[in-house]
Formats: sequence, structure tokens, C-alpha cells
Amino acid sequence: MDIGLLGQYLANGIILGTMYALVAVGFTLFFGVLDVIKFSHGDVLMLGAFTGFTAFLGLEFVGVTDPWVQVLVVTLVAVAGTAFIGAVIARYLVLPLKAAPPLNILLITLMLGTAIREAVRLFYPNGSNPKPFPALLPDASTDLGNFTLRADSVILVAVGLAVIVGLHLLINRTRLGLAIRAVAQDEETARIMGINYTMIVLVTFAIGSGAAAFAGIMNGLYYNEINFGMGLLLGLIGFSAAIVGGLGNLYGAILGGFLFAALQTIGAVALPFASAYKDVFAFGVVIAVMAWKPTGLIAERTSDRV
Amino acid sequence: MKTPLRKSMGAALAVAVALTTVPAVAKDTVKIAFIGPLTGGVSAQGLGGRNSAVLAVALRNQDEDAAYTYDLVSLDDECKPNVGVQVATKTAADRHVIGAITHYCSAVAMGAVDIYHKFGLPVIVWGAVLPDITYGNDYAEVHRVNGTMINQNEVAAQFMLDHGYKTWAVIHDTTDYGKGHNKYFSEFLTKGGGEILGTFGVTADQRDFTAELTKIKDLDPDVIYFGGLTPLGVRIRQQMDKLGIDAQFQGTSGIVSESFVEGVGDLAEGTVAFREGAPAEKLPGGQFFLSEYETAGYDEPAEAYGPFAFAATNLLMDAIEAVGPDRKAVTEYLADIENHESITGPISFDDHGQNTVAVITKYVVQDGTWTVWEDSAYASGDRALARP
Amino acid sequence: MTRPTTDAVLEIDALSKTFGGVTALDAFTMSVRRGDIVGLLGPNGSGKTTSFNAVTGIFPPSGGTVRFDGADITGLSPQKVYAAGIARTFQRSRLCLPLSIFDNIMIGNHGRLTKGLWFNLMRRRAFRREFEQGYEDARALVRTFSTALADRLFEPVGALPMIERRRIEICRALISRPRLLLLDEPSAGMTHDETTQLMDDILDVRGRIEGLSIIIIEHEMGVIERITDQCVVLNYGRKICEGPYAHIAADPEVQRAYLGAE
Amino acid sequence: MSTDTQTAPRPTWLGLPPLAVGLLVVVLASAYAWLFLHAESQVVVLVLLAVAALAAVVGGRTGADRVLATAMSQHSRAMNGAIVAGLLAVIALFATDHFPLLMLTTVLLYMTAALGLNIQFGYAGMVNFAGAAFFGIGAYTAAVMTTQTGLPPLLILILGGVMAALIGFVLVIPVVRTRGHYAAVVTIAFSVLFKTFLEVNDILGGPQGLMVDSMKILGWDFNASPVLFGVEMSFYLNYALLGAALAVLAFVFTRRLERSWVGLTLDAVRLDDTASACFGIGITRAKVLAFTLGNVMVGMAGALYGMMISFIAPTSFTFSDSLLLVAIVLLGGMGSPWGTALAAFIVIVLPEKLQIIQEYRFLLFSVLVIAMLLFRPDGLLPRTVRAYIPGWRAKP
Repeated sequence: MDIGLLGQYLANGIILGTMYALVAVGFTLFFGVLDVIKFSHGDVLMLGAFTGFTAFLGLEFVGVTDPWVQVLVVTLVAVAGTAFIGAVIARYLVLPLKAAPPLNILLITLMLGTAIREAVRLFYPNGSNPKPFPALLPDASTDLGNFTLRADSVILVAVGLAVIVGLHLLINRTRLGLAIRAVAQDEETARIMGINYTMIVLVTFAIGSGAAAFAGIMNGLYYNEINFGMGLLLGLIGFSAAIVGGLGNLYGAILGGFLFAALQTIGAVALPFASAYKDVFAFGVVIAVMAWKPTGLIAERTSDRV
Repeated sequence: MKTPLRKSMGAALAVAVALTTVPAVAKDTVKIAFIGPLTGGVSAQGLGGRNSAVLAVALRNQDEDAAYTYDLVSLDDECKPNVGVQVATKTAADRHVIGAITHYCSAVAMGAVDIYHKFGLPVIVWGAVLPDITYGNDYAEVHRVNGTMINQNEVAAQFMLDHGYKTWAVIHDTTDYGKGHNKYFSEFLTKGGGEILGTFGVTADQRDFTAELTKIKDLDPDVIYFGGLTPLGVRIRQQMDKLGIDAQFQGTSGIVSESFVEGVGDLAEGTVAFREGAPAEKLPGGQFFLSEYETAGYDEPAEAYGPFAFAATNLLMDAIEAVGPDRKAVTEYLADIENHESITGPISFDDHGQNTVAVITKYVVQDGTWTVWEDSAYASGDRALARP
Repeated sequence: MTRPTTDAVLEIDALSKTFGGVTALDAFTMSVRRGDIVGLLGPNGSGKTTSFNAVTGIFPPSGGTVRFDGADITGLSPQKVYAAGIARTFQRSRLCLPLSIFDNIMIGNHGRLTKGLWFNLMRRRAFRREFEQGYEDARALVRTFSTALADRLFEPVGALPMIERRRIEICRALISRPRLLLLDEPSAGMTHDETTQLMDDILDVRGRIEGLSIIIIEHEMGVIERITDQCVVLNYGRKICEGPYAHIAADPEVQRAYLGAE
Repeated sequence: MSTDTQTAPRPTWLGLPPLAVGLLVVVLASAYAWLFLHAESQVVVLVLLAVAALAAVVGGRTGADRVLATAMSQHSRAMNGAIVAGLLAVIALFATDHFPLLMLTTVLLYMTAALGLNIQFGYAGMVNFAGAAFFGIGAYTAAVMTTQTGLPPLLILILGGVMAALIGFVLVIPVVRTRGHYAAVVTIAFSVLFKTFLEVNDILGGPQGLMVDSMKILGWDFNASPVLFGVEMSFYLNYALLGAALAVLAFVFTRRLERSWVGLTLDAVRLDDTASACFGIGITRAKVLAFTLGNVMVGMAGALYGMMISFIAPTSFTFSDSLLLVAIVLLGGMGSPWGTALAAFIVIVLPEKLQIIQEYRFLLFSVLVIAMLLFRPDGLLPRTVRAYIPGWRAKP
């Protein structure tokens, strides 16, 4: 295989991995703070993409046509709107259930995902059909032999990685992050220290949902197509990635995301059997990893006191 | 966003009210059924078909010459065989239902035809394209107005070979639709002397195809054949461009939709695809259908198979008009259908209830619309396909 | 198996446990004589619970040996340690709250229940006899603590106050008739009066069960003084002192450890 | 403070003793099920729903539920007999109606499968989001065995369960080693993998699916309509009766399992595996046992379902279908077999009956489940404290 082709696979894998990692980071964030899996995450991502799409239509209608302005506004509106919705979900669906068995929360958020999906399909105008997401980023490309690199891909990866790094800094270097980590460590102590528990939970969910919306926009810009069902598989993959990496650990989520992208790419091109088996392969490896490392590659801190 | 939706819903309601209150004389009511996927991933097609069937019934009920008033029951098969069997049983077991227009998804139709046969309910398939639905059995109750994927791929393979293409890469989704198309297309193509360099199965909800496409780039085929539906088609065409692949893009009936052109934008130019039946807008009845559909103001477009659902519904009602609301009689009547006028062209059923006048229309995207090949600038030589 | 010449039931020799780089237990040595109540003391984090966990097989020890009734039980799984005759309670109450008192006690009786699927599902008459036997045993045991509680065996544990839960937990450990009972801070979360009551119960039980030895982790010096025969004091995973209460209470190093921890 | 069961006054409702109340409830519930399965008109469906809600509220307010519980525990034999009789009566009343019987049998088979999941996560606490996959393994086993071999279908039914258990063993290591969300991901991954594998692999029919031959016992073809007293019955009657037998068997099995030391062991493993280990409970053995037993039940239900539907394809066994099974268990109440039965009826029949809302029904359904979990998190019929031997009382 020539080097250009190899580079192409690598570039593809990085884009894919960045997107998966962004979704996985959301899962891990919720879990770290609340020990809760918010399974509707993938559908919140879809909601973010649709919010962004609506904002785009609005801009076109008003007559704003500069692509940079559009991209900025679309992203901001999507992230802000979805963050708000994320906080609402946390306030009314997740917090009331905090004491319930974890399975109940898993199921309630799964059902919420279905509800969001169905609502978009039914109530968004012509929502059951895929929507053409505009290509707002410059599509200049360079060819190096078999290796084609487009400007929009580079921008997306750069911004995506920047968001992940930003989240990392936010959690580890700011007062807000300190509060979030305190809540994650020990809710009781955090309360005693005067941290507004509810507020921190809401903020965390807003951040996580905002990240999902960003991933949704990124997805739309890259694939130029969004539809009501796009969140389901992305959510599943993001969740698997977060788990394989090790829940509650930002690095684990990133590792898991890139690992899953690598598995899919390898499954599609490098294995002797048909490329259709790549998901079978990827999920099979996930199961094997869980058998080998039951708490993920980067193990979660054990808090099981005896 | 909200107002146009409300308005169209209001319009639909007004039409519905107007249509149902017209008949003055008391007629007997005959129950017929529509079954299709109203929820889930392919619900767009199902809803388009449902609306078309509803429209056909509404128009018929408006017609004072009609002998009966028709009551359409529409049911959701969710594109799942088990649910399909369930609603098929429900429909077939209800003795008041005289006939049905059934199924968009082939796997569902395959599971349900046994039930129709067992209960003796005459049905007309409006969208499922797997040949076995009609040819895999001897059930007199099962008919189909749309063509099968065999016809379509035979024409497609020949057409492309005629245009001098030599090598192909095939991408298909792993549903019955995509796998079936892959099978028949590959068969006809190799028979005709074309070469397939690689075949790639992808799942129906896959978003990223760069791995497959990069491999295809390395294989460097003349044509990329895609067997699947619009959402995947849009993504694949977009990603081809991202990787700088300049091969000709060829699709199946699944991508002949407005949303494909809308989704791909300028890149759609020159895409070729093939579909069973004459284009709706080419027939006098087709124009009528489209304008009526427009007037009724449904929320969802009719989609590719809406005209077939409309034609199937009309055919069923014609049968009932002719022989009365009796399942056996309707089945017998349908067996002898020959050159029956419909908006999709004349319908003739063979021994298996398959419509034999399966006209395959070739399409090419020109300036953002699906244009019939013969009318296009490509046929006249003003424009050229990629790598001819 | 030869009977040991000494009457020590448990002999811990140079037991160590490290977590990552942290040494939680450092060459810890102690022994328990048959019938004794031994107090295990030390500031928080000094390795008391870790020693219980290492003995009962929850965390396999990093080094050293544990002998019980002369047999080497070092590093055995919790199941095997239990089968050898050691039962324990936990620092944080670990009862199954949605289950009934009877259920919880029967979990402790697990070793003597018939576990075969066929027996449990199909031989319901025989099962009924075993159940009734279990009920009599559990009732008799609970009665030694509280007659009122013995009439409420089929109520969920979650509805009981803390002292009753502690009693049930001790019953759960005792129902299997162990020869060594490890009590991890049984008085945690209880009032002074409740603690006194519970200690009376423990002394009572020791009196009734022939040859039962107990190791008890406890913070309250008053309790230790009243019920223990011997004491062992830990600090930073090392044993710093042992002997009867009067001896360790006077030991300057013990005083320093406790003052330092305060 | 203590109330001795010996002297507790026997509760009554409207002056009726528990057994009378119990029998009355069984008769009413059977009649209700019959009416509901029969209801075509949306108005009738809505009225019936309102009646059910009202009955639940009034019953709760007037203490009928407690009297009913007393009847269930003290007259378990009579009550169980009455419930089976009620079920058979409903089946008999529908003897010639295909569709209600199909729905009823579907409910019974989903209930059987959900009882299997109940053993897995209701008792042993092992989440399984691949229920539909194991259901599908049963159905596919039935498809292959009925068409390729001459084995008797009753044996194939059992093989469906065995096959599900065997394939389940592939997952045993990760499932036993992981806990909570980590275990969830293992089964979710398997669920996706299973469906994709079936789709891309043509040996098992690929996406087009497979035909399943009908059930035959001693030359009696289940897909032929039996004629009784000169009236042609629905061929689904055969399946309804067999489905009822399977469901009753699964129910008795689950019930006895719960009311035994094995059930206690599973509960202990779920609630606190560390403490359990300290009392000699073999965690791995318990988990493997629960996982296997559950899969056998799911697989057997799937095999019979496949034979009844007579056509299966990968799209019938997706992750969403697994969710449906999990929803049944949670809605009914974890570990509560009666709850599972009730929830199976609601989850299967309600969306079908609410055709008026057509494409909106999944939205409504998900919202309903959310509301349910928010306001009644223990399920419709929460599990009660274990009674090893129903009606047993301590000797004085």
C-alpha cells in the first residue's frame, strides 16, 4: 500500500476519532459528576445539529450570507440552545431520579432519546427526510499523490481537538472545574463546602449537551447531511468508546473514541473478510476488551469501601 | 417554522372535510387497507405512499359515479417483518376488508404474503422490489404494480456498458434492498462484459464511508455503483468529493428523489440512476396526480413510490367497482388485468401477479433536477458524464 | 489435621498489604486465643479494616501468612475463608436493605443450605423442611438479642433502626456458627446507650457459644475496656502495642498516636 | 409494635373475604382483557383505559389491593388455578378470531422472555440489553431446524433455548466480570453485532430473512385450523394454547426460583456481591446460572414466536426491540413476575390498540414510560418481600 493511501486512512480515522471522542467525552462528563449514564446523548447531538440547521435557514432568510458569520452563528445558537435543553433534562428528568436504581435512569434517558427522535421526525417540517446541511467551510484541497486533504477537514479536526482540550482545561484548571470535580468526588462534602450542588449538576449537563451539539454541527458540516436517526448509532458508539476507555476519565473517552474509529477503519480495509463486517469486528473487539479489562482501559478509581 | 406547518395542516383538514362531505346519496361503504412503514427510518416513503392512497380514496369518494364509498384503514408495519405479519393478520382476518395496498419493505412483504394467501385477501404491492415477493410463490392473491429490481438492473447494466464504461466499484447497503440490487446488477454487468473491482457492504445507518472510498480510490474504477437509499447516497457522493474521487456516480431507484439533489447540491450534476415505471410528470395522469397531491397539501412529499401507491389503490377500487366487494371475485378480476390504465402507465399482470409493463426510466441529474435521460443535454451530447 | 499445641485460634504472621505504592499493612503479627475478645485499635487509616479484608480474602495479602485453627488460609477466596469458620460484619452496614430480616440471616447461613436447582425448584416438600429448620434457627438466634425482633423476621431490614440492623448483621455472621467473628466498628452511628446495649449482647453471645473468639474494631475506649481480654493497637499499618487494655492505655506511643490523629 | 401474623384480623373488602375478592378480580381482569383485545373503536379503547385507571385508583383507595395480596398469599392454589382458568377462558372466547389470538400469544411469549430477563437483572442484577438478540437466536434456531432437519418441533423449541444459552456463553466472561454500565455496554455491543452479523451473512438468509416451518406435534400441524364441534377455529388457537403453557411454565419456574435459596443467592449477589462472597456465596456460579437460565427462557419464547410468525428477518431483533423487553421488566417492577405479566400486556397491546395516533404512538409510548419511571419508579406492581412458602405461618 502506498504511503499516500496510508496517510488518507490515517486522516479519515482522525476525523472520525475526533467526532467519537467528542461524544464519548459527554458521556464521561455526566458519569463523573452524577454517576449517571445519559443515553439520550446521541439524540441531543441530533437535536443540536437540527438547531444549527434551523439557525442557518434563519440566517439565509434574513440575508446573512457570509459563510464565516454563518458558521459562527450556527454553532453558537446550536450549542447554547442545546446546552439549555441539556440543563432542563437534568433538572426535570435526571435529578429527581438520582436516588433511583441506575437502570431506571438509563432507561428514562433511552426513552427520552426516542421521544426526541420521534418529535423531530414528526414536528420538524418534513422531518422524516434527511436534510442537506450546508458546507460552510472552505473546501480547498491539496493532493499529494493518493492523499487528498481538504481545508474543511483540517479545520474540523483542529476545532474538535481544541474543544476537547478546552473541556479538559475547564475541568482541571478553573474554579468551575474544581467545583465539578468536588461534586464528582463526594456530593456530601461538596455541599458542606458550600458548593451549589444543583447548579453544578445543571452546568455540567449544559456543558456536556453543548459539546454534543458541537459534535452534531461538526458532523453536519463534514457529512453535509443530517437526519432524525443520526444520533442513535453515534450515541451507541460514543457510549461504547467512553466505557472502553474507562468511565469518568477524559483521557479514557478520547482513547476510546480514537480506538473505535481505528477499529472501524481497520475492519473496513485491512481485514480479509468483507468490509460489511467492520461493525461486527469493532463491537466484537469492544466485548473482548471488556472481558480483558472489566472497568475499561484506563480504570476508574475504585471507591468500593468495605 | 411553525406557521407554514399549521397552514398546511389546516389546508389538509379543509380538503379532507370537503372531500368526505360531498357524496349525497347513501352508498355502501367498502373497507380497504393500506400498509406501509409510517414510523422509523424509511417512514418518509411510507408516509408518502399513505398520503397517495388517502388521496386516491378521497378522489374516488368525491366521484358521484363510484358505486361505493371507500373507507381506507392505514396501518404501520414499521418496516419489521414481525410487525408486518401482525398487521397483515389484523387486516386479513377482518372480513370487512376487501383488499389491501401493501408494503414498501421487501422483507416485510416476504413475511406477509403467506398470511394474505392463507386468508385469501387480494393485495397489491406498491413499493417492495424484491423479485421473490411475486415470483417466489404461486399465490393468486399477491400482485405488484411496481417493477422488480431485476428489470431495473438489467437496463442499468446495459446502459452503462453501452456508454463505454469498463470497471466498477459497488457499494451497497446490507438491507434486502441494497443486497438485492448488488446481486442483480453484478450478475447483468459481468454477463455483459463489465468488470467489478470491489464490492463493499455498508450498514444502513453508517455515516462515514471514507475507509471504503479510500480503498475504492486505490482501485480507481470508472464508475461507482451505489445500491441503497437517499441518505446514504448523499453521504457517499459528498465523501467521494472530499477524497477527490472523480469516477462516475451511478445509483438505483432509491436515490431518485428531491432530497438527493438537495442534499448533494452541485455535486449531483451528472449522477445517473434508474427507476421502474414512467415518470409521473410524463403522463397526463401523472400531472393530475402531482397537482392533486399539491392541492391536498400533505405535510410530506409523495416520494418515489407515491404514484405507485396511488395507482395500486385506484386499481383495487376499479376491481371492486367492477365485481363488487368480494375478495374472491376481486382476486379473479385482478388475475386478468391487461393494459389497465393508470398514472404509472398501463398495468398488465403476468401469472405471478407481476406488472409486466415494467418501463424502466433512465435519469440523469441536470441543473439540479432529475431529468429523463433522453431529454437531457447529456443525451444530446452537449454535456458529458464523467470518464465516458 | 493436628491440633495446634497452643490454644491460638488465629495466628497472623508478618501480614502485609500494599495498594500501588501505599503500604496499608506492614508486617502485622498478632494471635487470638480461643474464647478471647480482642480489641483492634488505631486511628483512622491505620490498617484495621485492611487487616480484616486481608484475612477474609477480599484483598489478597501482599505478604505474610494467616493460620486459622492450624491451617494455612493465606490468600484464600472469601468463600473458602468463610467455609473455614470465619465470619465478619462490615464497617458500613452491608445488609441487603430490601430483603427481610430472615433473608439476610439466611445469607449468612448459606454454607448449610442446599443449593441445587432441582432441590430448590422441584422438591418443595424437602425445601419446606429446610426452610422451617432455617426459620427455627434464625428465630432462636435473633431471640437472644431481642424477642420483639424475633417476631418480625419477614419485614424488610430497610425499615429497622440502626441498632437493630447491627444486631441482624451480627446474627447473620453468627448463624453459620463460626469459630471466629470479626466485628468492624459495630457501634458506628449509634448512641451511647445503644452501644452499651449492643456490647452487652456481644458479651452474652460469647458466653453462650462455646469457644467463640471475637476480634472487634472499636474507637470508644470505654467499650474496649469493658469487653476485651486483649488489645492490639495499629498505626500507619504497623502494630505499635499489644496487651490488656490497662497496658495499652498507659503506653505513651499509643497516646501519641491518638493525640496525633485527633 | 409487632403485629403477630397469628392474630392479625383477616382483611375484607366491601365485606368480602380475601378469596372472594381475589376471584372477583380474576373474573373482572379476564373480562377486561377480552374486551380490550376486542375493542376496535378508538372511543371504546379510550373508555376502557379510563376504566382501568379508575379501577386502579379506587382499588388502591379502598384497600382492595391489600385484600387481593392476602388472597394471593393465603389461597395461592385457588388463585393460581383461577388465573389459569381465566386465561384459558379468554383464549376460548377468541377461538375463531385470528388477530386477538395473535396479540394474546405475542403477549404471552414476550412475557416469557421478559421473565427470563427478570431472572437476569431483576434478581441477579445483570443488565441485558441483548434480549432481542437472544430472542432472535431462538427464532433463527427454529427457522434452521424446522426447515433443515426432521427434528420434532417441541424438541426444537427446547433447542432454541439451549442455543441461546450456548451463544450466551460467549459473553459469559465479560458479563460476569463487569458490573453496571460496563456490563450494559457488553450486551449493547452484542445486540448491535448480532443484527449486523445476520444482515451481512447470507448463510442465515441475510437481510431478507428466513421462513420458519410451523409447529407440529404428533402430526398435528399448528398452522392448519383445527375444527372443533363443526366450527373452524383460528390456527392461532394452537399457538395461543402452547404459548399459554410456556408462559405458565416460565412463570411457575420464576416464582419457585425466587422463593428458594437460589433466589436468595441471586438477590444477595445483586445487592452486595462483596458481602455475599464473605458468606460463601459463589458470585460467578450465581451469575452464570442466572444469565443462562434467563437466556434459555428468552430463547424458547423466541423459537415459538418464530414458528408462529413463520417468517423472521434481522430487523425484528434490533437494539430497540431489546429495549422493549427491558421496558417491560422495569414497567412491571424489577423482580415482580405479576408486574412483568401486566407490563407485557400493556407494552404489546396498547400501541396496537392506539392506531388512532398512528405515527405518533412511539412518541406517546416513550413519554408514558418516562412519566411512569418518574412517578412510580418501582413499577406498576412492585416486588414484595419474599415469602418462601405462600400462606406459610410460623408455628406458635
